[in-house]
Amino acid sequence: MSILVDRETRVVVQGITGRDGAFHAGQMADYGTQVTSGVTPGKGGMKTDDGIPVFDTVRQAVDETGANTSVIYVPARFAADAICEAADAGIQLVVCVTEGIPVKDMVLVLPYLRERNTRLIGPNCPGIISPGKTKVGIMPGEIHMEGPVGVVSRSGTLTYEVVHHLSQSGLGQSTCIGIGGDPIIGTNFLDALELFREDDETEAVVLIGEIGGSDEEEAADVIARGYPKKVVSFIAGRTAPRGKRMGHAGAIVTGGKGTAEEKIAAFKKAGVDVAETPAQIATFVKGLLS
Amino acid sequence: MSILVDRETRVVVQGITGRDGAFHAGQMADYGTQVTSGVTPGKGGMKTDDGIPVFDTVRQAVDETGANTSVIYVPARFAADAICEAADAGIQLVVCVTEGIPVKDMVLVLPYLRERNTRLIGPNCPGIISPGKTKVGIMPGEIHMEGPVGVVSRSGTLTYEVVHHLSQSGLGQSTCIGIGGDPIIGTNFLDALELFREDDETEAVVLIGEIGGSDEEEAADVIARGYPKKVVSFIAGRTAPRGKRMGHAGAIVTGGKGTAEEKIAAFKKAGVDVAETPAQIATFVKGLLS
Amino acid sequence: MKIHEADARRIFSRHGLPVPPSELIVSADQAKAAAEELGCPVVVKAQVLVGGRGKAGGVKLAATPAEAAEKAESMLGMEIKGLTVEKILIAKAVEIEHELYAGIVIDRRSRKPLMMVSAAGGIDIEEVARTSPEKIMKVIIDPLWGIMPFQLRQLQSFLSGEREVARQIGEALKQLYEAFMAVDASLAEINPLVISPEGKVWAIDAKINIDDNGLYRRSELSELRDESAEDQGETEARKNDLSFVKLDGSIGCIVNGAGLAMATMDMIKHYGAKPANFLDIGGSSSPQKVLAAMRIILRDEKVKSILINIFGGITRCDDVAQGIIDAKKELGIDVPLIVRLTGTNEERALKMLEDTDLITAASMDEGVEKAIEASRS
Amino acid sequence: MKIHEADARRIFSRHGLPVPPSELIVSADQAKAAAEELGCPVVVKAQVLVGGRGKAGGVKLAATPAEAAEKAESMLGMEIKGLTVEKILIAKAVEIEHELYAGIVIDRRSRKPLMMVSAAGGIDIEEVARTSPEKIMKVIIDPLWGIMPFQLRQLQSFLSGEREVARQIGEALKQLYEAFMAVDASLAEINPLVISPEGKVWAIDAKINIDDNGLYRRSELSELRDESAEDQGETEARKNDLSFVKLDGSIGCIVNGAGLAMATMDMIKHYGAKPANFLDIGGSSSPQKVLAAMRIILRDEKVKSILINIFGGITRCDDVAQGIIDAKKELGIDVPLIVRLTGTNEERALKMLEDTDLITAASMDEGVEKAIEASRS
Repeated sequence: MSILVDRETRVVVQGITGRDGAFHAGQMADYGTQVTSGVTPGKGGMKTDDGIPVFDTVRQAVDETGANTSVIYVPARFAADAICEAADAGIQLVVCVTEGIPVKDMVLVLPYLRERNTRLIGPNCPGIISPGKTKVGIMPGEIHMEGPVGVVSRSGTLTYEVVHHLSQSGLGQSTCIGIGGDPIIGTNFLDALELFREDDETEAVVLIGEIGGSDEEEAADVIARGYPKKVVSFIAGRTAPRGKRMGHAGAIVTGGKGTAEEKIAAFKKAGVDVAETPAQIATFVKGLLS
Repeated sequence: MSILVDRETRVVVQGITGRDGAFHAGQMADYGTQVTSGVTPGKGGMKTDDGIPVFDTVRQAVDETGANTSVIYVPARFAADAICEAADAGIQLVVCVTEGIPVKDMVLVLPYLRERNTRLIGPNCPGIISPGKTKVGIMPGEIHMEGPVGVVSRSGTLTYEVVHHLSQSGLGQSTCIGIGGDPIIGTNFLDALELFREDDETEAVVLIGEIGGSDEEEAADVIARGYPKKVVSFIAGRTAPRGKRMGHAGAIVTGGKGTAEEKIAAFKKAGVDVAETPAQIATFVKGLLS
Repeated sequence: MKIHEADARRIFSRHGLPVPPSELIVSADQAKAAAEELGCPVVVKAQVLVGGRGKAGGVKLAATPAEAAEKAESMLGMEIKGLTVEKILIAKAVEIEHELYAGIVIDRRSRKPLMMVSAAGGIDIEEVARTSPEKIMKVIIDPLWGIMPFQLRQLQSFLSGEREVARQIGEALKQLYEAFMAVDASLAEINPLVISPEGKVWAIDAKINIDDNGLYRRSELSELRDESAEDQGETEARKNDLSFVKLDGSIGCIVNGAGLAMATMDMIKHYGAKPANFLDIGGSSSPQKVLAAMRIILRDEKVKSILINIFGGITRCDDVAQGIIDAKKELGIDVPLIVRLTGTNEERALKMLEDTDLITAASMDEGVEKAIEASRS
Repeated sequence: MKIHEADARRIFSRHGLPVPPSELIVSADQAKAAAEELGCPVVVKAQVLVGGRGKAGGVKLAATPAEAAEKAESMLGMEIKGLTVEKILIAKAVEIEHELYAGIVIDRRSRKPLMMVSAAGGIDIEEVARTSPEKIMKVIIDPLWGIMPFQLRQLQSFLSGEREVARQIGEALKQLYEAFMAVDASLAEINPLVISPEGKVWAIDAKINIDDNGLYRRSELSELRDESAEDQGETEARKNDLSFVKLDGSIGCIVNGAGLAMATMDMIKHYGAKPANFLDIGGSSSPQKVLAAMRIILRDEKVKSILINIFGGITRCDDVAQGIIDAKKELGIDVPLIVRLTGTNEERALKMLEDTDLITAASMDEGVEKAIEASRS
C-alpha cells in the first residue's frame, strides 16, 4: 500500500476544460490513473477529447462516478471555492496545483477542510505520484520508477531533478509528494513524515526543503525524537538574500528567520544527512539502503 | 467514576461578581465543589465574600488555580465571548447557565469549541451534578442522592421534580445533566447517552424531553439499535399548541414537526417506557432496576 | 418575533433583493394614489401576521387605481384568522412565468442555517416537502464562511437551466442569506420568488421571523413588533418578563420553569381537565412577577381555579408567597387558588400563607387534582 | 508588496485608527504650507520603502513651518539605503508618554493571523523578542471569528493598567486587525502606538505589506506600488510574469521552478563562483518569457555567462529553445550561453539548437561547471 493514492484512486479533475486541466487529465490517464470525471461549471454534459465526462458540480461527479480524489487546475481566484466544493462533496484528498492563491483564502479554507476531514496537498504544488500505480498532478511520469524511497518536497522541478537522479541510480520511489511552495499549505513535512512512518513500502525518505518558515526545523525535531526510516534532506536557498521572495511565496527569510543554515543545522543535529547537491541525495540514499 | 465531573473537578466561575454568579459560587462551594476561582473583567485581584480569588481573564484563572471546568453566569450579550474565552484558555468543560443567548451566537460558538475539543453543556441550563461529589450549576443540591440513575433533561425545575421523586423512592443519581432548553445546544441527548453508555456507575437513564426539534427521536433511534442500560423517558408538552413557543426557545412545534406524540411514539417503538407523569418515572425506574 | 411583509420587503430591498416597488397605506384614497404612482396593475395585500391570507381574500390584483381603492376599501377592517386588517401594501404587479420558493431556517440538527429551494413555489412548501421531496434542494450553510459560490451554483442550476436567470437567482439567494444573518432571523422566506416572461427574477413576497434574543443588537427592529397580532396577555407577559401562552381550558397555571409548566398542563389533561394557559415565571422570580401573572390569568373568564406550582431552586418560595398575598390584596381574586410550593425557603413561604384561605398541596399530583376539583365546585 | 507610510496611514484612518492628520508633499513650499495648516510642531518623514529611515536622518521634528520647509528641503533628493527621497509626509506631532508596539502577520505554524504587542515600542521588535520576550504578548486570531473581545481584553490589559487607555488600545487593535484583513495584508504594524500625557492613544507610524496574490480583489491597491523602490529588472520581470531577484555574482541563471532556481544558485556557489541572479520562468513557459529573461539578465554588465537550466514538465523544452534562438537574434548576446534542457520535448529542442554556438550540458552539475568555466575565459 502506497500512501494517500494507489490504483483504487478515482480522480475528478476540477477545471478540466481549461488548458492545463485538459492536458494533464490526458497525461494522468496515460499514466494509468483512473480519471473518472471532470468539473467545469456550465459545461456539464460534455465530454473531453479523451472521453472523460464533465459535470457542473463536484457533487454530481462524485455521485455519478465515485470519485474520491480531486485535482484542481482552476484559476487562483476561484481555487479556494473549488477546494471547499470538493471537501463538501465528500472528497477525502484534494490536490491543488493552482499557484497564486491569496494567503487569506487558504487561511479560511484549511479549517473548512479540517471540519470535513479532507486532506489538501498544495496549493502551488506538482501533486502526488505513486510510481507504477497512479499519478495525481503535473509531474512527468516517465522519470519515476517504483521502489522504496519516499520523497516529500516544497518544490516542483527540483523534485523532478532529484527523482531523476534517484531513478538513474536504481532507486525507485514509493510515493513522491509535492507539498507546495506557499507559506500556508494543507500538508506539511510533519504530516508527510507521519504518513511515511507507517508505510511498509517506504524504507527511506528524501525531504527537500527550502528557505522560509520553520517546517523543516519541526520535521528535524520529530526525526530527532525517533523516526523508524532513514532520512536524507536537501535545503535550497543557501545563497538566497534575506528579505527577498525567491519565486515561491513561502521562500523568504524574514526577520532573520527561516534561513537555510538554521534548517541544515537542525537536520544535522537530528542525525539527518544533508546533501550539498541534488545528485548527492541519490548517493546518500544508496549508501543508507545498502 | 461519574461522567464529566467528579471530586477532581476544579471550577472557575465566569461572572462571579454578578448576583447569580456570586450566589451560586457559594452554593457550589457549600455542596463540596472545588470552586477555585472566578472571573470578572476589571475586577481581577479582589476576593469574593466566600474568599474565592477573582481574575480578569480565564487564562489567568487557569494558570493560577488549575481550573479545568467553567460555569458561566454572565449576561446573554457577553456569554458567547465568555464561552470562547474559556475554550481558548484550555477549559475542557464549559457549563453555560445564561439564558437568552441569540441563536446566531451559538451557531458561531459551537464550531469554535469543537476545534478546541471543549464540551459545552447548555446554554440556558441548570448545569450538571454528580451527587455526593460535585455540582456545577444552579440545581438545589439537597434533593439529590448518590445512586445508579443517570438523568438527562432539557428543562430545569421539571428535572428537580423528577429527581425529587427518584430520591424519595430511594433511587439515587449517578449524574444529572441539564442540557438546556435552547434550540442550539452544546451537548444533546445523543451525546449524553454515549457518555452514560460507558459509565459503570450508571445502571439506568432517565431522559426528560419536550416538544421541539428531533433530538428525542434520534436518541430513540440509537437506543433501538442497542443500548446497554435501561431507559425511561418523559416528554413534556403533550398539550402544547402548535406554532407557539413554550417558554424555552427550543420548545416549539413548527411545520407540524417536533410534537410530543412523535417523540413518544419513537421511544415506544424503541422499547423505552414513557412515563405519563413525573412521579411515574420513579415507579418505572424502580421496576426496571429491581 | 414575526414582522409584517412590508417590513420584511424593506429589509430584503436593503440587501439588494429584487423586490417590486410598493407602498404601505391605511385608506382607500391612499391606495388609489399609490396605485397611480406605482403604475397598474398592482397587488393589494392585507398586512396580517398569519399564513394563508391569500385564501382568506387578503391578496387581490387591481388593474386600475380605482379598482385598487375599491379592493383596499373592502379589505380594511376585514378579519383574517382573528386579526383585523389595518394596513395594506400596494405593490407593483409583476408578470409571472415561474414561481419558485427560497427559504432559510436554523437547522437544529446541523446547528447551522439551512437554505431550502424549490422550483414549486407559491404554495405551501411543507406540502411540497411531503409529497414531492425531489422538487426540493437543501444546503446547509456554514455561517463561518457564509453561503459559498459553489453552493449558489448548485442551487441556481437546480432552479433554472437558463444561464442568465440562474445567475439572478444565485444573486438573490446570496442576498437572502445576507439579510437572514444581518437581522438575526430565525426564518427568512421568499414565496414565491418569480421569473417573469422576460427572464427577470423578482421576490414578490417576503417573510422574516426574528430571534427575540438578538433584538438587543438592533433596537430599530424591535419597533417592527406588531402587538395587535398578539394576545393582550402575551404582550403584558412579555413586558413583565414572563412566558405566557393562552389556551382554552379552565385551570389557570403559574409555574416556574418551562418544562415544569408544560408538565403541569399535561398533568391537568392527564387527570381529565384542561389548562387555561401556559405560564412560566422564569428563574429569578419576584413578588411583582407573580402579581402580573395572576392579573393576566384572571382576565380570562373561563378560568375556574388557579394552580401555583413552584419547585424552588433559584426561585424562592417566599417571594412567590409574597406575590400571592399581594395579588389577593390588589386584585380581589374570586377563584380558588391551589398552591404547591417546595424547595428554597419553602417553610417560610408556608408560614406566610398560613392564615390565608389558599388550598395547599404537598405534591404536584395533589395540586393538580385539587385544582381540578376546585374548578368544578 | 510594500506600500508607503502615507498610504498605510490612509488605510488605517479609513478603519478608524487614531492617526494624527498629515499631508504628503514634494517640495519645501508645500512642507511649509502643510505645517501651517496642520499646526506645529510637525514631524517631517521621508517616504522610502526601507526600514531604519529614522537612524538615516529620514525623520525630523520641526517646531515651526519655516523649520519644516528647511528640513523637507534637505531631505528631498537625499538617498536612504539606495533609495531617493521623492515624497515627504508632514504629520502633526503628538506628545509621547509611552511607546507601544502592535503588529500582525500570518503565522505559518498556526496558519492564522498572529497579533503581537509590546509595551516596548518605537524600537526594533525583533530585538525585543530576542532580548526581553516577557515584554511581548502574542495572540493567534482565528479569522473565522475575527479578533474576539476576550482577546482584546487580554492584550489591552497587558499594555495598560489604566482603564480608559486600555479601552482605546483595545479599540485600536481591533481596527488594526480589520485593516489587516480588509487589504489582504501579509503584515500590518504600528510602531510606535503611543500614549500621550493626556492618556490619548495615537498610531504615529504605519506599515503595511500586501499579499500580491490578493491584489486582484482591490485594484486601487495595486496603484500604491512604488516601482522606484524596486530594481528595474524586478519591475520588468513582474510585468513579464517572471520571478527575478538581482544578486551580485557573474553567472546569470534562467531556470524553471523556484526550488530548482535556488538549487542552481547554490550549486554555482558550491562549485566556487557566484550567481548574478535568481530567475524563475515559471511553469507554463513561452519563448517570449525566455526572451524577456535574457534581456533582464544582460542588463547586468557583471554577467560573464548565462546558464539555462530547464527540467521540462509543464515547461516544454522546445519553447525554451525557441526563446533562446529569438534572444540570440534580437539581443546580440556576447556572453557564452550554457544550456541544459531535459524533459518534455527535449529532443526536439536539442535539434533546434544543433546549429548554434551554444554550450550544452547533459546534467545540472555539468551545466554549472561549464558556466563557471565559460565565465572565466
